[in-house]
Amino acid sequence: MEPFIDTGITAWMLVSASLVLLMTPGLALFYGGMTRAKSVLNMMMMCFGAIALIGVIYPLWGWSMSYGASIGGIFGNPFDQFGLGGSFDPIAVLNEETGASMPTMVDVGFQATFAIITVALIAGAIADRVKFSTWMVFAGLWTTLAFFPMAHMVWSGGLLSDDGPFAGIASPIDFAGGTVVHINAGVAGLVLALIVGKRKGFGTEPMKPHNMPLVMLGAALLWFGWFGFNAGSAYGADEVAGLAWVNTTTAAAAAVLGWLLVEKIKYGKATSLGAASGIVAGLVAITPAAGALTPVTSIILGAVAGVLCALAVSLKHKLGYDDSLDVVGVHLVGGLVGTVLIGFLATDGGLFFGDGVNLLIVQILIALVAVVFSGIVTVVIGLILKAAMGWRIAEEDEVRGIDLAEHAEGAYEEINS
Amino acid sequence: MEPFIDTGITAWMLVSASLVLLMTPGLALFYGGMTRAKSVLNMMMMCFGAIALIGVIYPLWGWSMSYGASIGGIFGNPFDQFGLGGSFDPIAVLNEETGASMPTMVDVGFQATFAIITVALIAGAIADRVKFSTWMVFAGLWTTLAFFPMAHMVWSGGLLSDDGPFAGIASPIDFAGGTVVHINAGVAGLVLALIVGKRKGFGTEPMKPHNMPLVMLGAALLWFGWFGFNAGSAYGADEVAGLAWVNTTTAAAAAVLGWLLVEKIKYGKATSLGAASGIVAGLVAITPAAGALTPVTSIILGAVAGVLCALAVSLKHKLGYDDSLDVVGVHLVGGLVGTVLIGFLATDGGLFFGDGVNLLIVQILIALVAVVFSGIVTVVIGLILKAAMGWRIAEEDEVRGIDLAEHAEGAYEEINS
Amino acid sequence: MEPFIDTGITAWMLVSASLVLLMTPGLALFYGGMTRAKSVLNMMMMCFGAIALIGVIYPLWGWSMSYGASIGGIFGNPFDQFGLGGSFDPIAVLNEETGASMPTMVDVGFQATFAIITVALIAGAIADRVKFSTWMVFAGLWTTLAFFPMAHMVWSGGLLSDDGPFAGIASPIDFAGGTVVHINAGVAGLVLALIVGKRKGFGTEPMKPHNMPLVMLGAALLWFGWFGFNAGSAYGADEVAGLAWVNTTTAAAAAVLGWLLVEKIKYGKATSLGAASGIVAGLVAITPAAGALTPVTSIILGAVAGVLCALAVSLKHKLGYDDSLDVVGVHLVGGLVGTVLIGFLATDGGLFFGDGVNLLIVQILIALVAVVFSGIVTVVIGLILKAAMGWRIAEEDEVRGIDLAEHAEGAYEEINS
Amino acid sequence: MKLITAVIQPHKLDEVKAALSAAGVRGLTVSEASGYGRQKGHTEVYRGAEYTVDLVPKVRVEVLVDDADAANLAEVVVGAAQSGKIGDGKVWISPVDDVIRVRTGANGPDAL
Amino acid sequence: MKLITAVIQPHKLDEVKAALSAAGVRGLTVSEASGYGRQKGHTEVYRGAEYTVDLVPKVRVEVLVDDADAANLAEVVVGAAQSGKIGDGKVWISPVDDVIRVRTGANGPDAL
Amino acid sequence: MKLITAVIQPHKLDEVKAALSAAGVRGLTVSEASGYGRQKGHTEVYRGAEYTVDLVPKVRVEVLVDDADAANLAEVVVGAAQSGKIGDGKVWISPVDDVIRVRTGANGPDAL
Ligand SMILES: Nc1ncnc2c1ncn2[C@@H]1O[C@H](COP(=O)(O)OP(=O)(O)O)[C@@H](O)[C@H]1O
Ligand SMILES: Nc1ncnc2c1ncn2[C@@H]1O[C@H](COP(=O)(O)OP(=O)(O)O)[C@@H](O)[C@H]1O
Ligand SMILES: Nc1ncnc2c1ncn2[C@@H]1O[C@H](COP(=O)(O)OP(=O)(O)O)[C@@H](O)[C@H]1O
Repeated sequence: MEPFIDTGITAWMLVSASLVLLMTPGLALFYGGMTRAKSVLNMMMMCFGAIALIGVIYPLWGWSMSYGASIGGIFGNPFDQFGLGGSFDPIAVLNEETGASMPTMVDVGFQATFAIITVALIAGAIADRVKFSTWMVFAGLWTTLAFFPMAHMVWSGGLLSDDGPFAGIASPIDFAGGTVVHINAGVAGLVLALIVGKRKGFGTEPMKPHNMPLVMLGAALLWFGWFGFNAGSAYGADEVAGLAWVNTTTAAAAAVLGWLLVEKIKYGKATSLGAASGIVAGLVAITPAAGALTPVTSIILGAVAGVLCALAVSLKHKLGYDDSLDVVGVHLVGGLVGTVLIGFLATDGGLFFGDGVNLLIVQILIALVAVVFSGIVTVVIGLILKAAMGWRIAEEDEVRGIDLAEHAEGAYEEINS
Repeated sequence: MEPFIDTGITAWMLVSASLVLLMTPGLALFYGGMTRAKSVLNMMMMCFGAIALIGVIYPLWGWSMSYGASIGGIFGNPFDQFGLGGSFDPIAVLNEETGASMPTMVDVGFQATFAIITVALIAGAIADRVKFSTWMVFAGLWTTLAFFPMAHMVWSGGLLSDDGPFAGIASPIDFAGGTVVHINAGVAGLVLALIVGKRKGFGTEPMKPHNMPLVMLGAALLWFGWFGFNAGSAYGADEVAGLAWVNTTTAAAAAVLGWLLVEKIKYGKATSLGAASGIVAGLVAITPAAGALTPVTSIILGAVAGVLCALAVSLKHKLGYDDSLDVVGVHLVGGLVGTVLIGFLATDGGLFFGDGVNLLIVQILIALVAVVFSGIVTVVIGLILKAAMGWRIAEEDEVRGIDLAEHAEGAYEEINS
Repeated sequence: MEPFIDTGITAWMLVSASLVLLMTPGLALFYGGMTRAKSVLNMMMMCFGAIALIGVIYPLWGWSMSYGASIGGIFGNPFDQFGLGGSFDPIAVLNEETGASMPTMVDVGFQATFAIITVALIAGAIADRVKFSTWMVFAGLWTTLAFFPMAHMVWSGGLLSDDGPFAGIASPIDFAGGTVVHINAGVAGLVLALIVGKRKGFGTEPMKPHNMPLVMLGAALLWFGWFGFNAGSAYGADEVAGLAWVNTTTAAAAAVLGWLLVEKIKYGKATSLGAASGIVAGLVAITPAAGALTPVTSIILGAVAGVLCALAVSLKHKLGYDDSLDVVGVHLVGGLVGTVLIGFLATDGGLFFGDGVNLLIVQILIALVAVVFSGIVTVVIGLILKAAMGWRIAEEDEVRGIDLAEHAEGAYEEINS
Repeated sequence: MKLITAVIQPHKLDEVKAALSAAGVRGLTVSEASGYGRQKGHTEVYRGAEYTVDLVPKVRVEVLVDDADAANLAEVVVGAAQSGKIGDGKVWISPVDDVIRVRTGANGPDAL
Repeated sequence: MKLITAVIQPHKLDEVKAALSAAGVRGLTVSEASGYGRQKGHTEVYRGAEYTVDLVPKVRVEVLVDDADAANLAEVVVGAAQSGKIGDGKVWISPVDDVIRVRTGANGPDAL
Repeated sequence: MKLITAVIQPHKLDEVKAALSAAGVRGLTVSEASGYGRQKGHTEVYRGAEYTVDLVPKVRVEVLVDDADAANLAEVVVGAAQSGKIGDGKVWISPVDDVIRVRTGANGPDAL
């Protein structure tokens, strides 16, 4: 049918883009509350810096590298639609049959917000200790070399999409970004934590959150924004969006219960940090699956993710890497759990629904490809920057507080002001 | 006409559900800022715990008990649409004439958020002193036995609806939940405050808010979310939604002025806690009335609610129950004011508009039924839990702070961290 | 065509109104975090007081003075649609060709939120030192005498609109309120700062922000809300809305980079206060231009605004007026930059696009008219109130803290509570 | 003159103030502190690790008094602050050479 | 050696620091406190109840000085902190047996 | 009895606590402070103006000890708090007439 702008869908996508943009400040609060009082502003700046930088990069070459003419199924040609010019098509048809469409510009906004949050997620792994300048350069490079290609591979007919080689086995499912966003960022966080090294005092000082209400508020804004992330990824105001909305909620809710249960059993007390972390773990895990499960199977997926992530966050103490705010334990583990469990739980294709192991195999494969791809790109960028600019601030500045050292500011008023 | 998914309505309902979900974290901030610094996390956990638990319960039996096949007009059969299966109909027709519909799944999400916030509201009455485990069991039982039935009675053709016995006198009006949500929660708060007993120091120590900016932020998020609550309850993106939106704003605004005026006259100063409380009082009062008044009559309703709630919050000191954060003074009184004033102010049926006392009588009747129903159910659950699990933490733990005692956490960084 | 309620547009406008309403609490946090700890509640009360007062005034005479029958192209007749009665037309046709319409009531809500935030913006210029009663009277008078007329002149076929005298040269462009909101409030802030005088200690004590995470959160909520402000001003869920959304984001992002660059060069460090301020500066500047530029020219406009506002905020120290939270440096300068740069950058009519200087001249003219009009009205109101009520609290109260003096409250718990 | 310093449980502050007031003391200074002694701290759980916070919040009260009143007023503080539980705190008396009232510049016992 | 302790109005801190600096003092320690005396506190309104907060925020300044300088520097503090209004605070001088500079371990007057 | 007061770098608190504990000290009181001395403060940037914050955060530790232990324990504190960098802080010893344990009312060395 003739394409027409469906105002209802367009309204929902405008809202979704706004919601996802809000997630990065939400993340800044979530992460910022978890740092020590002397580092909260630096953490917020890593997030806000990502918004600023990627906000400018995205219309220049980000969109084109994600959705422009494909180069080998790996990334889009940055010059194809550079600056949203060139072959940029103003109308995005969403339903060939009915002709329902939205302005492509709305999609540009929506996609930009995903690029922003993904790189910001990584910041949590290297809190309190890295040069702001190195971080900003990293954010630009990593988004260009790791995020845009991954978005292209999964969402724009690239290697990991329905048109890719795995589709012969089964159509891979990544509804809203389990691979592109969470596995991608989680792996990058792990790699950087290793390259950057531990904070002074890691393992001996508790380094506990300085402001838990900020953490809870951040988790709440993340949840709120995630409705745009997941239900917006339906690209419609329809049954799928409604299902993704409900699944997002039930999975997050179940993950909180799962996480708190682990704490109750292991330590005797359910913590608010556990609740906040459980929310994020559940949201991460349901991200790739939000349109493929039922509300009830989403509860199962959420509960499993809550339990596994709650166990995973203590790994860093055992293995000795300083993933400061648990990007690995929550985003990498949660992203893997979600991506793989789809193979069991998908209403359409899941092992538990009698559809065999094909989907499961494909889901494991795309997770692996994402891990390897992100790992290699991040190692290369991370090491080059280590040599070229250096990652760490002076140890003395780390002790005194990175907010003062890197931003010449303190977060809260002191005695004589 | 043939049912079709109206994407505009669906978009608005997806947004409304998201907004109402955000209200409970907003409440956590509003309540949390009002507690003492040593209890803020427990208060937030009571709210986030409600989100987690009801988020899981709702798709299992909550929807079915609210909207499933009626058992005596009192509650829906929990097995009818258990787990959103059974006779669950994926399409919800909103307008029989035009056929405009939305996916029922969107309604499931929207309704779940109402169940969540209602039980969370009760937490404010028993702040700082109850076992987290008892609270969680209470939340599950109360929502099942008090909220779902009330939702069924009012919104699903039950006893208090247009199809109930009172409709012979006049059609009862509860636009968005004055009885189901606010009177219900307000009565439960009063009953629990009595069963649980006073905090140590109540009446002698001021126990004032530890963080007023959190309270203001919470009030703001509540207002923002309330647009989904009220304008979403229009189940359309139309004149009624617009009217409900404007009435919500004018009533809340007028209630702030009313509350501040009382403070100015009684104490000489208008406080920010008064402004925050006035917002909530106005929003509560307009909830049942949002579609039935004009913007100007909404100003009247809001102002009356602001004045009366401002006077009502000092009752607890006179009567001696420790409704810690004024659930009774704001939600019960505000809910009653709104429900009853409809009888005077409704554009269609109000006494002041020359339509006689019938509507007024019916409004008083439904308020009374709600009070009695909620009172009885809460007394029974409250007393059983008192015997079975106990409500109070040790007095020593209450003095030291419930955050440490129940969650092994402190909200803000201390000296040696 | 026959007018019909387009549910998609209506949904987007309901959302936009909600978003813009949230901006004023966002501003309360942004400003509140920047004050000293002893004045945060008063700042929040100036904002929330504006919401309450204008929320009541708007349906009474605000709408009518903005959009009622014109009196000389300067303001609408307040009695024409007083209380949303009289000649109030319930349907607002948005597209004469297709007949797409929305309920006028939705527009009432949307417009009311603009009136609220505009007067609240002024509060930042006179933080920490003015009587709450004088502020409230000012807010009512200024909105009535400066805001409603300006809205009428620009948006309702008045003197500064397409139907005004300048349209002969070129159609003036103010997409979402550069003149009505930002220049208007910025000039008023400057005038009041001069009339009210400096805070005790201005110029010698640093008076730095007491809570930077609040400032960052406030900036984030402002950005989020600004999507409603700008993309909502498209009055449609279409290409223009999408473009305005993307331009809003790229301009704000570029302004942050611009501001941080200035700081890095001038002081060696990029601050979080700079990032937060850059966000607002970019958002202000893109406001009049959001529908008239491309994403790439929006980057240019944002970067210029970021740089110029970063330089402008140090003016107050040089010129010696105490514009406490930089309303002049950000809103007046940002508003002027945005309004004037349109003359260069507008895709349609801009000097750089070969369309001559006509648009540029018109843009400068409307900016000048706005400056003069707002200046005169504010001087008159400000001086009358100085004589009639007085602006300043006692110096002793200012030292002790205005929260205690004017609201009998402290923001944060103290030792003995 | 003497300085009485008391490190007490925070919730006993109001009683101590009232008792001192009743005993004729017209001024005092309060500050926040934390400490440990026989009273153990508590365990917090944080991300897969339990750790011990040994410092418990306390309040410090300081009162400048005449030599003659010192012993008696110290008893008053002890009486008001006592709950009999571990963690009740310490009171100590130390010598002061001189006291000056800032407002007037007067010194010695008159400055109290 | 002596310890000068001053409990002063918070907004006088900058002046006291400047005066001490001018008088040759090269170090001092500051902490937050609150207190009451002749200066009354204030009334707060909270949910239908008015109550009195008697503690007013103050700042405590401590300076270790040579015996010989004590009286003079106490005067310097008093001079800088004085506004002449109630609530200006107290300054007192107490004896110190020994002072050690942590960095070097040096003790006695050299450690100041 | 004596009171040992130490104003030290915040990140040295754990080491000082451990060292005192190892030396047999069973209680102490901690509070927040800030100070300046040879250690300069830092520069902050705020809205088109740079300014200097001279006060650096410190922690104050107070330990009541027997006369005989005072000098030795002061050395223990100095040893644990020393980093050799400017800003390490001061430790001083002052006389105390009497100490009372609030819980029991017992006074003198037994109250420690
Ligand atoms: N030797 C000491 N020096 C300084 N302060 C002490 C000392 N011993 C105890 N305190 C303070 O007294 C408080 C109570 O001490 P604790 O031994 O727990 O109680 P109790 O004396 O009742 O047994 C501690 O938290 C600490 O602040
Ligand atoms: N006897 C005292 N012991 C300790 N501190 C005191 C005493 N009297 C007053 N102070 C401190 O001095 C401050 C000012 O005392 P106040 O009597 O109000 O002022 P003034 O001495 O100017 O009349 C009080 O807030 C308190 O901190
Ligand atoms: N004369 C003094 N009186 C009181 N406290 C002092 C004095 N001199 C220094 N201090 C405290 O000791 C801290 C460290 O002093 P500083 O001179 O910077 O270090 P150092 O003694 O290692 O050179 C200061 O921050 C301050 O708190």
